[in-house]
Amino acid sequence: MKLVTAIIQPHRVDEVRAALEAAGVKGVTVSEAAGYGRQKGHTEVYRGAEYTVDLVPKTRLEILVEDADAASVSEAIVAAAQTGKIGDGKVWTVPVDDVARVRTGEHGADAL
Amino acid sequence: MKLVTAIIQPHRVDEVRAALEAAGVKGVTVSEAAGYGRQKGHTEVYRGAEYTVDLVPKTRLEILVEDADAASVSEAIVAAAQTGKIGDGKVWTVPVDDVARVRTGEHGADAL
Amino acid sequence: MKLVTAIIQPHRVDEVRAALEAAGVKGVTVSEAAGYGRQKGHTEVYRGAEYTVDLVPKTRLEILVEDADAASVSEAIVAAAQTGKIGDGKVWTVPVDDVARVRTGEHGADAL
Amino acid sequence: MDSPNVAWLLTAASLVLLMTPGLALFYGGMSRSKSVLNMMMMSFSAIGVVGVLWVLVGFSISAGDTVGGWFGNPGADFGMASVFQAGTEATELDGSEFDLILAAFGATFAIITVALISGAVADRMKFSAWLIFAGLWAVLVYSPVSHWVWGGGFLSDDFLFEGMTAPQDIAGGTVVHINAGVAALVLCLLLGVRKGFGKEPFKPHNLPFVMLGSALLWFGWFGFNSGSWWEADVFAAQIWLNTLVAPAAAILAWLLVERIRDGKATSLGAASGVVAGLVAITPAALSVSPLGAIAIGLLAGVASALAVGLKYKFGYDDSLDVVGVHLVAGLVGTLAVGLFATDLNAFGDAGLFYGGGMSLFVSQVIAAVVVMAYCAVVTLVIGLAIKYTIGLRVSEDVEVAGIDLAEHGETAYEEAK
Amino acid sequence: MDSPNVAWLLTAASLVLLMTPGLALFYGGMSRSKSVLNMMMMSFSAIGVVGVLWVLVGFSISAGDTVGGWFGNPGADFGMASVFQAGTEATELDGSEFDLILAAFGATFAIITVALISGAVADRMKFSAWLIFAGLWAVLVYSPVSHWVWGGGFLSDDFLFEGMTAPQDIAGGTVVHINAGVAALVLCLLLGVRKGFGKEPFKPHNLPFVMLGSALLWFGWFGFNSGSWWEADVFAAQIWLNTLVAPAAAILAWLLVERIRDGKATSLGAASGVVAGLVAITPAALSVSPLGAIAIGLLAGVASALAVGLKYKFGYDDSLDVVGVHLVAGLVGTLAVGLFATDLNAFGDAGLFYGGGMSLFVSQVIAAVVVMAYCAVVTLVIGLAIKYTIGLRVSEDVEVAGIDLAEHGETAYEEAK
Amino acid sequence: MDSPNVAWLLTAASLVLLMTPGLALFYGGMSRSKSVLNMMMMSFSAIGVVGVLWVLVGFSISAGDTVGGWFGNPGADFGMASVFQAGTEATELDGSEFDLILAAFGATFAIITVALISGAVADRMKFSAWLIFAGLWAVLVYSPVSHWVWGGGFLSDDFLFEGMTAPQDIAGGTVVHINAGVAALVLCLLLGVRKGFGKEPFKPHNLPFVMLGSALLWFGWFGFNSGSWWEADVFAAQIWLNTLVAPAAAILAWLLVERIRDGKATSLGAASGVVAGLVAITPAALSVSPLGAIAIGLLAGVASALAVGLKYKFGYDDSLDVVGVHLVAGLVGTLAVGLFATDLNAFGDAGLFYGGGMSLFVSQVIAAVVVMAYCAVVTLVIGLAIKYTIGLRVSEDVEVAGIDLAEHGETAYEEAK
Ligand SMILES: Nc1ncnc2c1ncn2[C@@H]1O[C@H](COP(=O)(O)OP(=O)(O)O)[C@@H](O)[C@H]1O
Ligand SMILES: Nc1ncnc2c1ncn2[C@@H]1O[C@H](COP(=O)(O)OP(=O)(O)O)[C@@H](O)[C@H]1O
Ligand SMILES: Nc1ncnc2c1ncn2[C@@H]1O[C@H](COP(=O)(O)OP(=O)(O)O)[C@@H](O)[C@H]1O
Repeated sequence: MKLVTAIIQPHRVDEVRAALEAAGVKGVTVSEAAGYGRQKGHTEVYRGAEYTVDLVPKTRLEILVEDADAASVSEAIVAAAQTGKIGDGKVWTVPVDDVARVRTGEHGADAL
Repeated sequence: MKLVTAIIQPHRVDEVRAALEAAGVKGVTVSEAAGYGRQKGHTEVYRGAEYTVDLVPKTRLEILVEDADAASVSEAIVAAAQTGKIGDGKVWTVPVDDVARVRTGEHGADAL
Repeated sequence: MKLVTAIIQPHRVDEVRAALEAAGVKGVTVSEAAGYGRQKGHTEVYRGAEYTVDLVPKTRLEILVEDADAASVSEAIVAAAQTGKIGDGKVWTVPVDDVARVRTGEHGADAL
Repeated sequence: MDSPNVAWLLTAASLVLLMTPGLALFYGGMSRSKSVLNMMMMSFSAIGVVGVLWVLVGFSISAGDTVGGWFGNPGADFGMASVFQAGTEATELDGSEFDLILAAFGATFAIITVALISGAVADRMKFSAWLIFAGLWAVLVYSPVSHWVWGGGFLSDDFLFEGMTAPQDIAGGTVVHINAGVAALVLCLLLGVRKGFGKEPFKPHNLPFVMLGSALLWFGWFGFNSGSWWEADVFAAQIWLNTLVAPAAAILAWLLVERIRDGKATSLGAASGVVAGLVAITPAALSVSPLGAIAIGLLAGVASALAVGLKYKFGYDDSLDVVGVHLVAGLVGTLAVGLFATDLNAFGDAGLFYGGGMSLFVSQVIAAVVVMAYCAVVTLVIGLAIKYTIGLRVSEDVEVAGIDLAEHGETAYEEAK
Repeated sequence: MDSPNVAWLLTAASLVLLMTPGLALFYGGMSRSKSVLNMMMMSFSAIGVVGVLWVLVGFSISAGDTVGGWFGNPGADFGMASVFQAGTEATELDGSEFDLILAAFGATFAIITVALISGAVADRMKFSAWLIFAGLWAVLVYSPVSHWVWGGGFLSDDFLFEGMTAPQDIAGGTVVHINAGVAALVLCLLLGVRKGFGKEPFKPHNLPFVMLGSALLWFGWFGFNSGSWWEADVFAAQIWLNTLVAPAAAILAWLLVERIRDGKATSLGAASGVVAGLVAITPAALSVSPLGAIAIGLLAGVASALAVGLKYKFGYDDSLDVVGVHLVAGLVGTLAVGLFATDLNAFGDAGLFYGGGMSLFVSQVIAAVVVMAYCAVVTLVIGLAIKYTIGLRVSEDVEVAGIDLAEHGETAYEEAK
Repeated sequence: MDSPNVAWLLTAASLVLLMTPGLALFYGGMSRSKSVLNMMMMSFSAIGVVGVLWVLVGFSISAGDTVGGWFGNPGADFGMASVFQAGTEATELDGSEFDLILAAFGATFAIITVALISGAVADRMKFSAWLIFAGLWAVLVYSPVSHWVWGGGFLSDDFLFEGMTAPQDIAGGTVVHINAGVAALVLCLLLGVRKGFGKEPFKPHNLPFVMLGSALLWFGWFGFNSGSWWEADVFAAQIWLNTLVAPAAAILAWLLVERIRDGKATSLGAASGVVAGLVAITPAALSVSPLGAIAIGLLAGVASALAVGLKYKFGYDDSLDVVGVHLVAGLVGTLAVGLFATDLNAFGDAGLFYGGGMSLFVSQVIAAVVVMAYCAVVTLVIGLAIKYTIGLRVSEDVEVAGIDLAEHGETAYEEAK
């Protein structure tokens, strides 16, 4: 099994979720993050002095998938999250040894 | 080494922590998350119009363990977090190449 | 490719970021976490009764790097985040199958 | 003016000034966290812009010698010079004092009326456009309309109502609430809907702020309504009591509508009920008995609770329900005077249910319609003028990222570090 | 009533009304973030329910012609019809006016007393059960007890204290605080403890709200205490000064207890000290000197700071310490009058330390005990009646997930999006 | 004192007391979330410490029989015993009443002045050191200086200004704002800068709190300024109006400076503008016309908006800009009286622009300089004494982890669980 992790623009979450549903993914875990990268942050002025805020808010999605689906799920996310502007984010895939569903104790593909 | 990640119901954190301690785990990293899945969210009414909130709050636990402990730690979490209701969450295990302890720079099992 | 994850003290973020830039890392994803471990939390008194708060706030950094850079990036983080006090945190490295840049759809090292 | 009345009016004026920051909190809590500052700034800047303009010309337009009933001569008391001089030169308590505290009191009404409008334009109006709008509207709409109703102008019995039953509006159902409600409707139509309108709920980011804001409004409203009688006597007490029980009843009514329609009674509903009840009792507080006030509160609570959903049906983005609450409950209150005004009423004429026949009701309708018509036309002209010069609206990018950062360079909340 | 007194009472009544939303914030900040709205809604709905009921029958039960000293005839002034008519028909300032502003003032006391109780039932009481409880308790407990103490009823020198030293209670140590504190204790015993009680700290989710809430309470309390004298004169000034220094001293006392016992002086302690000091000076403010007020503040601060821990010992879940603060400090203040009342006292009788002997103290004890007994019994009956019909408590699932979502369909805070 | 004036002063004193919690919110919102409670606790504890000390000796030092013009005899009215006795024994309205309400009113001024200082020492002062500082400063600096200006002491025309034009300071430009501003400067120099000063922005963690805090300050300030005239008459009305329009103008001025210099007009700027305008009009409100008030508001807004940046240049960590706002705007207002005081002025002498020549201006300068010098010296002595005994500052570890947890054992906000 694989774990696909995506860091995307917060305002693309709904589009990505829709794409994942279309791709047959049944569950997703979502969390807040922030990133540095090519995308520049913004400057704020406080009491006449300027400061740069370079952490940009992002959303992290984590999706457990069967090996065979990893590539297509990853592509689906890229397609749905893309705006073409710097800062659109990253999607990466990591190998997973095992997955368990807490409710039932099932393992492997059944646990997804 | 392995990284065991668990997505559980927020109100089961204390039970899981106790189980981990019993299993000899010395450290855990905890963060907030939210999930979609089989579990349905709730509907909210705002100004007479209904909206579905389908992200359900979850807690993420990350535990670095030696290879040999991965399965038992994972089972301990499942046992402690289980309520039997939909939405209890997932536990997965990922291979880890290397771990370092920041304070000392130690590597490998010594760093846990 | 590798994913280097670091759990560090929140007030060392700026130092670590500087070290990563020096090491040629171009992007980082940051999120909030909290940890249990050897480091003790603090006690709070509420209405005359004492409670222990043992979750300590931490910051998580995630950095995707080429295989060859994993060790040096990990060392750079350890060096920059170290204060020598208990609770400085952990850095671990996980193998990554694939990375994509959302903006362009590029894969692999180009996507970093 | 007598010293006890001055004592009360100093208090009342302070209370009314507090309403505008209270409104800022009420509206700010209802906004999303990325636009709360801009929302609050529309109220704070209204205090700045309208406060200064009131001293310069607003007071004179509102209370100066009438120019054919249409407006007071703006030059008559530029900078409040004569009211100030007359007041401070008086060596003993006489009529001149009256003017200075009342002139000050009037400023707070002008300010809050302008600020009320801002709820309809959340998240998307240029701050510069707002500042200009606020100033022009205060001078061209609020000041003349207050002259008509309270300055012996067009809507007094010297002019339109000569020989008719004079309309009753103790504290500004027409001048303040109907006026602001109509302006809100026109302005949000000119601005267009927000990205996501009707799809996303745009839920309040901080409901305790909304509740606290509604409480500060209520607290201030006692000064607003009871202060409008200018004397600390039994009629002020009557107004006070009605200003307590009408919103109390409106809370219950709003929660009941929600309970029946949606299954749950919400805190947003309670806070909105407070405001709807306050708006409705504003014109009526001196005209009705406590039981009449309860009836008006119940009517307003039901009417506004139902009305706030209309924007989704008709597609105007009255973001924080200025139309649904201020226009609707303002009309409910203004018209209800024609029904519930008692024969013990300090104004004189009773309403339909107290044996006064239809004539008061008809006058109330006429006053409401005149104000609505004038306000709609002039607001439209001001809004269009701004739209086609500097523009009314920020870009979509700014709207998505949050107007606070783009227009004010700030974010409302800073995480722990 | 004289115009200056009306001026002050209009203000005082406004101040007291603000106390209930202030309390909502004080209690709301102490709640967890998943139940803050429900907590605030208990206060807001108390304004709705009790405000309307006061006009209908509460005022009449409290101030109407006495029925054997037990309560005023509820039909005597249903809907406040006669007090309204008498007031508005008066053409000059006379006694009738007195009634209308005081009738209005009284409503705000009934409201806050009911709202105070809600702190004991945080996180777990059905909203529908609360609404019914609030209405019944206001009519069956608050209104008669206020009749006994302030309406010339059972606890006046026409009845129980005939021929004895009359108890002194300027602003409601018995009627408001002891009364609410006992009701809180009974109700939380009926409800049972929250899941996790004694194990989890249930810490306040927003301490700045708690502090701001305590400040709004203090601000309003000046109207509560000084307004209860009904005249704007030197005695009102005395009350005002005592209402300043008793809580000031109580802050210091509470912080000192914490410093000694726990090592740290907390902001929750400071805010709680404010309220404890205010509660204790409520019955005493007209009876004691500023130095007496400081002494009472210190006593109340120490007593309540120690008392809030008792719930863990005895196992009653008085969630936000209504018993520890209102009942305990209410008793401290009520009894302290018997000790510290000076011989310059407008009521007449001095306390033990000022040469008045024990008789005033004894009367204070009797008044407190009578109110406690009546309140305990009637609250128990009301509570049991609700428990065995619609039920008092939400399910455990709702408690864990948060009562705001289940009962009101809302969450207090919305993250940035 | 007449009953109407008592009615107004009861209100005014309540309003001024509210200013201190308002300030707590204003400052608390500007702090980081890990130190908001400590910041608010400095204000709350000031109420406790100074409130009690005022009753014990402060009032007597301020208003007691003068000892050579330097201070009132602290034993003259220890515990306010005689003012209390004189007041309550009076059977009719006479001068004695006057004293009790004014003595109470005075307490609120002492409290807020001390609390103002705390903004300069955010995040790093030991709480115990603050408590001691607050008490000593109230007794050794505030009380004597208020005696000089308002108690017929050194800065009255019985002493320094004998035969000269008396300085005009209706509500405390010198006693309150210049005094607090200088103390803030001295104390923050003694404490040293915070870790990260000049590198990190230390941004406000909750700007809605800052705005609400500024609004509560403004609301309370009406009592502060208008109450200082002691009578509810036309001059109180004049003060009220000026207290409205000066801050209104200052908001506009501050926003304009920001717009020009930084490109964006901020909410922090608007809230700061409110305070700067209020500070500047404090000494001037009875001396100037509404147009004069607008001018002073504009000047203060510009001056303070520019001055808040100076700390980065000169390297003193005036954390929340007490110097930039209170000292600078306090000086602007105090000196502006010498220019803008009209000839209709209740004090008598006109300023330079109204034909009064330079003499009033000179007196204003002298009064300001004397207060600054005395305050600087005595604050330095107090500060050094604490520094070299128990120490002024927490450890760097505490500063980094957050002073709330270390000094109060609390965190302001609790996440949902
Ligand atoms: N090497 C990296 N490791 C982890 N996260 C990264 C890395 N580079 C970028 N990111 C994440 O991706 C986000 C977008 O990256 P950025 O370089 O700004 O734009 P783009 O991916 O469009 O070139 C960053 O905000 C960060 O969260
Ligand atoms: N494929 C998945 N990948 C990542 N997280 C998942 C996945 N499926 C479920 N989850 C997480 O597990 C939680 C519980 O899943 P859900 O399907 O609701 O219940 P259950 O696991 O009991 O069947 C979700 O809220 C989500 O956080
Ligand atoms: N086994 C583990 N798995 C995951 N995270 C861990 C583990 N042990 C420690 N941590 C994280 O590292 C942090 C520091 O660990 P701790 O034991 O307190 O100090 P140190 O690493 O200096 O010995 C913890 O707060 C936790 O977030």
